[in-house]
Amino acid sequence: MAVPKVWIPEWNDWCPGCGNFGIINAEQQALSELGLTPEDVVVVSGIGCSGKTPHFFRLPISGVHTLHGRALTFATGIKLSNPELTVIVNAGDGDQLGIGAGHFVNAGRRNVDMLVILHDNGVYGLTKGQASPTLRRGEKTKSLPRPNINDNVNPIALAISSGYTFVARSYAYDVKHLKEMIKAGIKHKGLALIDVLQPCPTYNDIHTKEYYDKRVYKLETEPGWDPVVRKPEEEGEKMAKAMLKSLEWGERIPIGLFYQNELVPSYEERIATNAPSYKDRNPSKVRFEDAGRYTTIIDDILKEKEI
Amino acid sequence: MAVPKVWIPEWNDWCPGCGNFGIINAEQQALSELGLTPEDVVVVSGIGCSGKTPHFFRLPISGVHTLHGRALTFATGIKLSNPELTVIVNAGDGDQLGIGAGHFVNAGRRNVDMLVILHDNGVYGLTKGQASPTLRRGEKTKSLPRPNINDNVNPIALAISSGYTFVARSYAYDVKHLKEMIKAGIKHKGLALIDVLQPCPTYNDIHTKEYYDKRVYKLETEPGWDPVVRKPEEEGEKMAKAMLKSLEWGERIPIGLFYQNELVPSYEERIATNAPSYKDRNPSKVRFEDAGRYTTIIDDILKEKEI
Amino acid sequence: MKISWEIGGAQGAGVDTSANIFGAAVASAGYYIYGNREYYSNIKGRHSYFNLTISDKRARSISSVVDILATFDAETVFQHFTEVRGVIIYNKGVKDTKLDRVQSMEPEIQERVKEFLESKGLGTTVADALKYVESKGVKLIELDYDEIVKKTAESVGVPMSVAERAKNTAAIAASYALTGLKKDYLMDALKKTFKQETFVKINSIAAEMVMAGIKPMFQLKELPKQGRRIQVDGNTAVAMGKIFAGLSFQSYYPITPASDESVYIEAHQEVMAVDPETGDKRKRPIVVVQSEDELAAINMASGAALTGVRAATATSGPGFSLMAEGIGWAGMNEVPVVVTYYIRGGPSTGQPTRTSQADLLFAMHVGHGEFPRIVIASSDHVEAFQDAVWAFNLAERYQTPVIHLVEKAIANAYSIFDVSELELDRLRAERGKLVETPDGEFQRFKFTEDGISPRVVLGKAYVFYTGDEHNELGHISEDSENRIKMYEKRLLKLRTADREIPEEERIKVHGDADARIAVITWGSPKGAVLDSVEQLSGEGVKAQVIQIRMFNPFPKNLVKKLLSNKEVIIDVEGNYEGQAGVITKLATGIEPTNYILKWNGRPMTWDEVYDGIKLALKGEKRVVLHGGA
Amino acid sequence: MKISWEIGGAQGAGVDTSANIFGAAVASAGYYIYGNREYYSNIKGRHSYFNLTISDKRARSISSVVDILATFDAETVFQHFTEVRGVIIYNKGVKDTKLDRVQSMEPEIQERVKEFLESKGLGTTVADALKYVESKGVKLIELDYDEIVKKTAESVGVPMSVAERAKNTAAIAASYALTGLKKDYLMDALKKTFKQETFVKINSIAAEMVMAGIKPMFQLKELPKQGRRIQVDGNTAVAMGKIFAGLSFQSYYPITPASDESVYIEAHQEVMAVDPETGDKRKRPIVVVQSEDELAAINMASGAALTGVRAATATSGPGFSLMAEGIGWAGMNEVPVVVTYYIRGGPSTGQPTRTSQADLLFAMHVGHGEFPRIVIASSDHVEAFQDAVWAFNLAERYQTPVIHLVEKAIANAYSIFDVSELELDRLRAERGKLVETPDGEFQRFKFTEDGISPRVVLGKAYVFYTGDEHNELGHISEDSENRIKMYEKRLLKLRTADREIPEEERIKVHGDADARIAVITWGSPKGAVLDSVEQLSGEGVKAQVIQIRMFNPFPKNLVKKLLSNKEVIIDVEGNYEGQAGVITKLATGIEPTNYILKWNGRPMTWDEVYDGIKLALKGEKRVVLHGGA
Ligand SMILES: Cc1ncc(C[n+]2csc(CCOP(=O)(O)OP(=O)(O)O)c2C)c(N)n1
Ligand SMILES: Cc1ncc(C[n+]2csc(CCOP(=O)(O)OP(=O)(O)O)c2C)c(N)n1
Ligand code: SF4
Ligand code: SF4
Ligand SMILES: [Mg+2]
Ligand SMILES: [Mg+2]
Repeated sequence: MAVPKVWIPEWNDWCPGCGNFGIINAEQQALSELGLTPEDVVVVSGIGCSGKTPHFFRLPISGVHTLHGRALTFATGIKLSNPELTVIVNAGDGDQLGIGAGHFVNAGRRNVDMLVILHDNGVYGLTKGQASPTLRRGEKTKSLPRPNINDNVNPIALAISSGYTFVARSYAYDVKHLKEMIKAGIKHKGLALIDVLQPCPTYNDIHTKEYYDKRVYKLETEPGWDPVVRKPEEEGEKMAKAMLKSLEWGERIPIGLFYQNELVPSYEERIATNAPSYKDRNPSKVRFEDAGRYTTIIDDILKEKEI
Repeated sequence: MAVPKVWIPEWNDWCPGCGNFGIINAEQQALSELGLTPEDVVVVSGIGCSGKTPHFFRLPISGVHTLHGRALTFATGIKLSNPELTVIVNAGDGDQLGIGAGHFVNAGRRNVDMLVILHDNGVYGLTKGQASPTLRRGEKTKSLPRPNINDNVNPIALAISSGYTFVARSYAYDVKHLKEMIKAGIKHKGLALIDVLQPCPTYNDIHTKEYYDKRVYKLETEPGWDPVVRKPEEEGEKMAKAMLKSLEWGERIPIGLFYQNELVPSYEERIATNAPSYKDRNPSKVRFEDAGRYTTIIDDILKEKEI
Repeated sequence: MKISWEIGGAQGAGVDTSANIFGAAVASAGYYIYGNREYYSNIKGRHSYFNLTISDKRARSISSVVDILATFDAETVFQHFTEVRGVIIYNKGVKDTKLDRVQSMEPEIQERVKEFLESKGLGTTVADALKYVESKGVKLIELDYDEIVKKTAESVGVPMSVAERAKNTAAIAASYALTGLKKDYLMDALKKTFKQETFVKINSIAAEMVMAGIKPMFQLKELPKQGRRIQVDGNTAVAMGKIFAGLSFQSYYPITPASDESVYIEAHQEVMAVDPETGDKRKRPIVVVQSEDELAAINMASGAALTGVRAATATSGPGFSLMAEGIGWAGMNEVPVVVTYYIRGGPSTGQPTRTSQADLLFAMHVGHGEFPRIVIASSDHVEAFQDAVWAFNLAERYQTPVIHLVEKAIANAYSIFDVSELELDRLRAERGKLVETPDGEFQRFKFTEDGISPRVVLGKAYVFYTGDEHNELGHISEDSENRIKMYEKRLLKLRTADREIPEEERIKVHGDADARIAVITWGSPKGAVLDSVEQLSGEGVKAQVIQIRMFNPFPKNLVKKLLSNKEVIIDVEGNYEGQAGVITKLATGIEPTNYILKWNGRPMTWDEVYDGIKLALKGEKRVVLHGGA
Repeated sequence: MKISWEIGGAQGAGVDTSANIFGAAVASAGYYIYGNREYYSNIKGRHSYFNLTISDKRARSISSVVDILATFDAETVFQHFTEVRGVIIYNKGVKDTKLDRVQSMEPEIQERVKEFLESKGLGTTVADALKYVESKGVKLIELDYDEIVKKTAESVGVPMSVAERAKNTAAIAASYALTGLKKDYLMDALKKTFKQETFVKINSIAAEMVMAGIKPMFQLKELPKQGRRIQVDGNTAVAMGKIFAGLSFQSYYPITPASDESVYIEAHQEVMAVDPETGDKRKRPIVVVQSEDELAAINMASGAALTGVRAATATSGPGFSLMAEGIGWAGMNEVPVVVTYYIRGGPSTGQPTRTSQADLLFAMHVGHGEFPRIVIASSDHVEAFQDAVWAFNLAERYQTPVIHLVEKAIANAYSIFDVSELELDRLRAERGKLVETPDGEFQRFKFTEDGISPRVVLGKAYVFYTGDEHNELGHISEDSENRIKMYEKRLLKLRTADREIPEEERIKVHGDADARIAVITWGSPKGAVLDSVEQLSGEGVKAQVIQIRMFNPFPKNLVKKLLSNKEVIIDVEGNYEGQAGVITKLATGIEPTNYILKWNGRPMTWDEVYDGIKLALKGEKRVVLHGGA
């Protein structure tokens, strides 16, 4: 693909100090280090501060800024029609776990080979700081008239119980860790989730940089932590361990890989079982017409209905 | 309330042998045994074979047959506006875990005092037997042209990770067990889920009565099984245990109570914290007008904006 | 020559299979058929029936009057006896069944039948209903279903439960015997359907047994067939059209009466095609995703369309309502995506298995904000196929969502027609301003004279999409001047389409150009309208029929021209508001003078339209049709 | 007497607070104000501004021409300098800032400003822009914000960072000094806003410092105030109306510009009310639920409404699209539920923080199938309050969803008006056919002459609801005759409403009845239209203004009568298609002769409407307005 003559990134209008800067930086570094040619990358996003991510890329990628809660569904359509693309979803916690929770759960059932980055800031940033589904009950961030009366959703446990095959957590201000997680998530075959703790200095005055800096620790430093399923029998036990671990939240907050299972076939592989031609024919590259004439041979199908 | 002069139940048009008969019978017995006056009961349902449940009641209750996937949302509005009502939701697995998964998850965050009965038949009954979200990958029920390519969702694990405070499973053909579970679910303070294994003899030729009869066993018979959270510290561990247990599926399928936690305040209690008048004033019984005149004293509010 | 045949019984008792066997037999003898299927939103036990028109010419509607009624049960007799003018075939065993014992019948209907019978001074058993029709000259054929099953079972040597379905065959065989056609066709049809030897045997024996005792009522002759004929329902016709036109991605969430289309495609997930590069025949895949809901379905399809594949979804009212936001995104991002919208009875869950034309205005306005929504509507199975192809071309050419309306009355009805009618050779792919090899920076939303920008697919250039208002590059822009231009650009495409698409293609005109009467219609009523107008023409009443195929952009000049010299303009459609009439009025300033409307969920029959037109001509402004059980 | 004041700066830099302080000061002096807020869909950094009209009479629109422009930054100068005819207050520190260094400015806008300045032979710094306006007679007031902050900090003895906001106060103080009003009002306003002593001190000192050096440009006198006045924006007006009218349940999902209404209600979750039984004052609760999405929001509200409470939800375009299915269920089940629909720029995400009137037709047709959707639209803050009350009455009386349209231009604008305008004493609750003590079997959907059935709430009788077509008891019915009647019954309610609601209440007519010119409008443009017509009237051009308040059922007879003697009919609205014009044409057969339309996301100013009407009278068929940065 010809590189645009002028590639001027858009002006980034996130608030100064926003955790999103850490995320986009890590994401760009990860892509560069993986040596992915940007034309093969599509960043799909939802609506919210996080939803603007693709517009703010400094690498020349393609971006699809979709609807609130629906990023996963667009991404699925894109990936399945052109499996050669690297598809990354960037979306907020309101986006994915509130309005988009139904897609979040059901995407797990398919295990399409994509990476989902959850911008977990505890608030609805772009609509001025209402509680998001990851804010805990009783917490009162800046814009709330009263402490939050909803319980939070645990993205790690939810992803695991929904069938995600790579489930990790990282932290926006640990760009190096996040970058490595993103690389691992992209390389993972199947649906990967990274729950990124993302301070929102404007509205979330509880889960700040200071708050996380002193709590976050790396799972990899935990002796004996091995979240990778290597045999089918290990699945249940590793899932349960990951879930139990995901309940740890307080003085210590674990980041890193909670669960990975590449034994589960990806959706693309499952399609190919039913339609073997899918293996070597990328739908987006099949030519269904030749100088205007349709190439489909409809005869077999007509024959079934012949009377 | 005056009992209708003529109470003629609708003709029940479920297929002969349908597991739904077991569910409606258990539900009616539970209501009778609890001595609930039917006028206080509202059965809210989704769309599907299961959605017809309220219409087929032989007890005089009220029924709200809502939209596909949305039963929980209507039920929430009803319960919060008139907390004196006993609200029961009957809806299918497609309804609650497919199109309604977002509400299913987010209802857990609120813990409204209601009982949710999941008609878990593995298929989309009323639309002629497509795979529902509880059908496992590789299973090919009668209407499927090919084996199911989606993984299943685990309703028990999903409910627990979403915050349900009473999570149980029962079996449509064990009416007695189911009835007891329903009674316990109604008595539970907070949001209760019963995942009911419901054979669909018409479309699900895998999970039949024969299939379940020989696999189902009762958790209560398991030595040491104690799913009730009695102290806050127990929460994480009991959750994790329940989740691990919920992964058991095969030669043995557990039914019974997986998890219960009444330490979590109900949504009604949380509202009352913010608006203490909610405790003793049922919104549906407050009179906002008196012979046409509004009773609201708007002065304080106007004063805030006075210039 | 037309014969109207009807068969009914409980859902799940084999009505469809029976109708198919009978239809196949008659069709093999060279006849055309149009068949409509009615059923409850229920899996087993409620009343369902099939209504066929058999004709030596292409059939396109059903009739209110039935020549042969084949019944499986008491309910079918009660629901349909008043429609019959020829023969009723019934089971001896139900003669004494009382109306109030038929629990599957809804109380309202029971009540009405009861009143009717009582008003005739009759009791309320099946026998009473039969007595009534007999007095009107209808012939009765009594069969003893149990006896037939028993005898069949004995003669094949199987338990009675295995021979159960011989009942159905008995009803078909009796019907078939009445046609006068030679029995081979029926026997062949039974063979094809039952494949397994024992079953073929059971059913053939039952058929022979019954036919032996029945004298033909009609003298149908075998007709010569030229070329290939197919029998398809609307769901299949659309699916075939999509597959032919290169569909590579279909997402759907199950819903009646749309999902059968997707299930069909699922069963044909690979199709043979010529590879233009090599000239070889190779299989190509079609990705079909059963999504978690309709929000996902439309958005997955849009996502797929961005990669350049032909992508579509199919749904019905409740699902379409959920797609409103997604269709808006596609409009804003100029995505060529096709939504096949099967209209069923609304509002809300409504009557899920019944037909309707009440969603037209909603389809025209779906989604907040202003953007071009192209709306087309098919009126028969041939059009359903062709319009599925057309929809993709329009979507790609104008880079906007296309809504293809197909009613339940087409989806679940079928017709037999010659393959040549599809005009496969005439159908061409139009991909609009698709750029294969973009060069440098790509302005996906470039301002152009016709509002249509060059399009590139994901993976071939760096492109941006956003539901926010955007600049030519696809980045968010709140600038007020860009807003004015970009907004106008999108809507300009509709004007371009209006200029480019010949108005002659957007309507079909039938009948007499000089007539002083015009009939406006669209969708499924067309067949009934044409048949009624043909009948009226024979009686000296001439009318011109204007069938609207595209509602947006509306062919206003041509319709205006056609209507301007008419004295009577009758709008015939399946809704309450006269929605096509509303659109016509708005576009042309000319309002229908009369309306023939129907919203009871049953398709229009040609004879009720015929009666309706006569009433309209007598001055009735608004004729409401009630036909159909 | 009218003064137009504008203030601008980066989002998050205190523009709103500053505008409020200034407004409060001027209002305390007895002036009326109308203020409009513009901002990007962004939290910090993008350009936002407030535009106020100060008047001795009730103000109802803003102007394109600005008397005083107070700027915080370079961007505000670049974005607004061409609008100013009086004074520009600016920061010395930005004089040398070059246009291309203002990164927060969108490239399209930069480009345009650059072209403009270059076309005048100027450079592209702030100083160049100022030079241009100076040449046009505009006065410049230069303030050294940094110096002011420094001095203030020193004099109060705080670090400079604490005194940062003194900049803002400087801009306000300079503006205020120009009005000629006595300084006490400003000082009071500063006190009220900053509460904490140090901050009051900082800001008062900065204000004094700046005011000392500025001579008044206007000679505003203190005006006598009678009765109580309030200042409310549209979100608050609707919230207050709902609370007054007995709202007990509000569900919402955050969305601009709707959520502020719900947040306000959340902050007032208990209100004082008289208990009719005891006569005591007691608090009553309002349940507010922030739901997981808009599907949940509408359905929770419908559920709540079934228990008899007054229930509502509020949303904007994307959320409303998601409510389509739920609104249909409410229509089918005759649920009195209110949806406040804040219209913002569409389609899709569109321009989330900009105004629009493009969703009218969608609101009229939302949801598949035919059912009565009552649609009303407010044109100012007083109506927003009253219509919130009206909406509940209509919903309960006709037992159907009511859609209340309020545009962003009303939601985020505010006005100051006398409390007496609300006519609180006149407002009455109508609960329609609500049965308090039902007796025996209850037919919730009983057929009646007017289509309206007696209604009972859940918990008081055994009642059934279903989205399926149903019989009078609320049980599913597929009977074709019941279908015809029940369907008609629901739509009959719309005809009943049309008969019962005086057409005079469904429109407001302003201006000259004998005029040959009519102006049709609705919603937020009304103020600008009235102001422009008033101006024209002074110039001898008379026009009658027809403001539509209810679109469904449409007051067709009255509108037709009013329009029938007009020669020129100008449709003024904020969309591309002229949607109210479309509805008017359809209902009355009369089509506007001219259109003044705007879809750039900015509210109409009175002077651009004035110019537009003049152009229309000169024969321009379609005037497109461009005003607003
Ligand atoms: C259907 C719909 N409802 C509501 C909105 C309004 N909205 C815009 S952003 C947003 C929330 C953003 O929160 P989150 O997803 O957490 O993203 P963040 O801004 O925190 O990154 C909402 C509710 C919308 N755009 N669409
Ligand atoms: C929005 C919407 N989409 C689709 C449908 C069609 N539909 C009716 S029932 C049903 C599935 C029912 O499956 P499930 O929820 O499992 O209930 P069951 O019939 O198995 O009890 C569907 C998809 C609908 N009514 N509404
Ligand atoms: S509001 Fe919060 S999440 Fe949004 S840009 Fe600002 S800091 Fe980041
Ligand atoms: S289809 Fe299955 S779930 Fe539905 S009624 Fe029949 S047996 Fe029951
Ligand atoms: Mg967030
Ligand atoms: Mg099911």
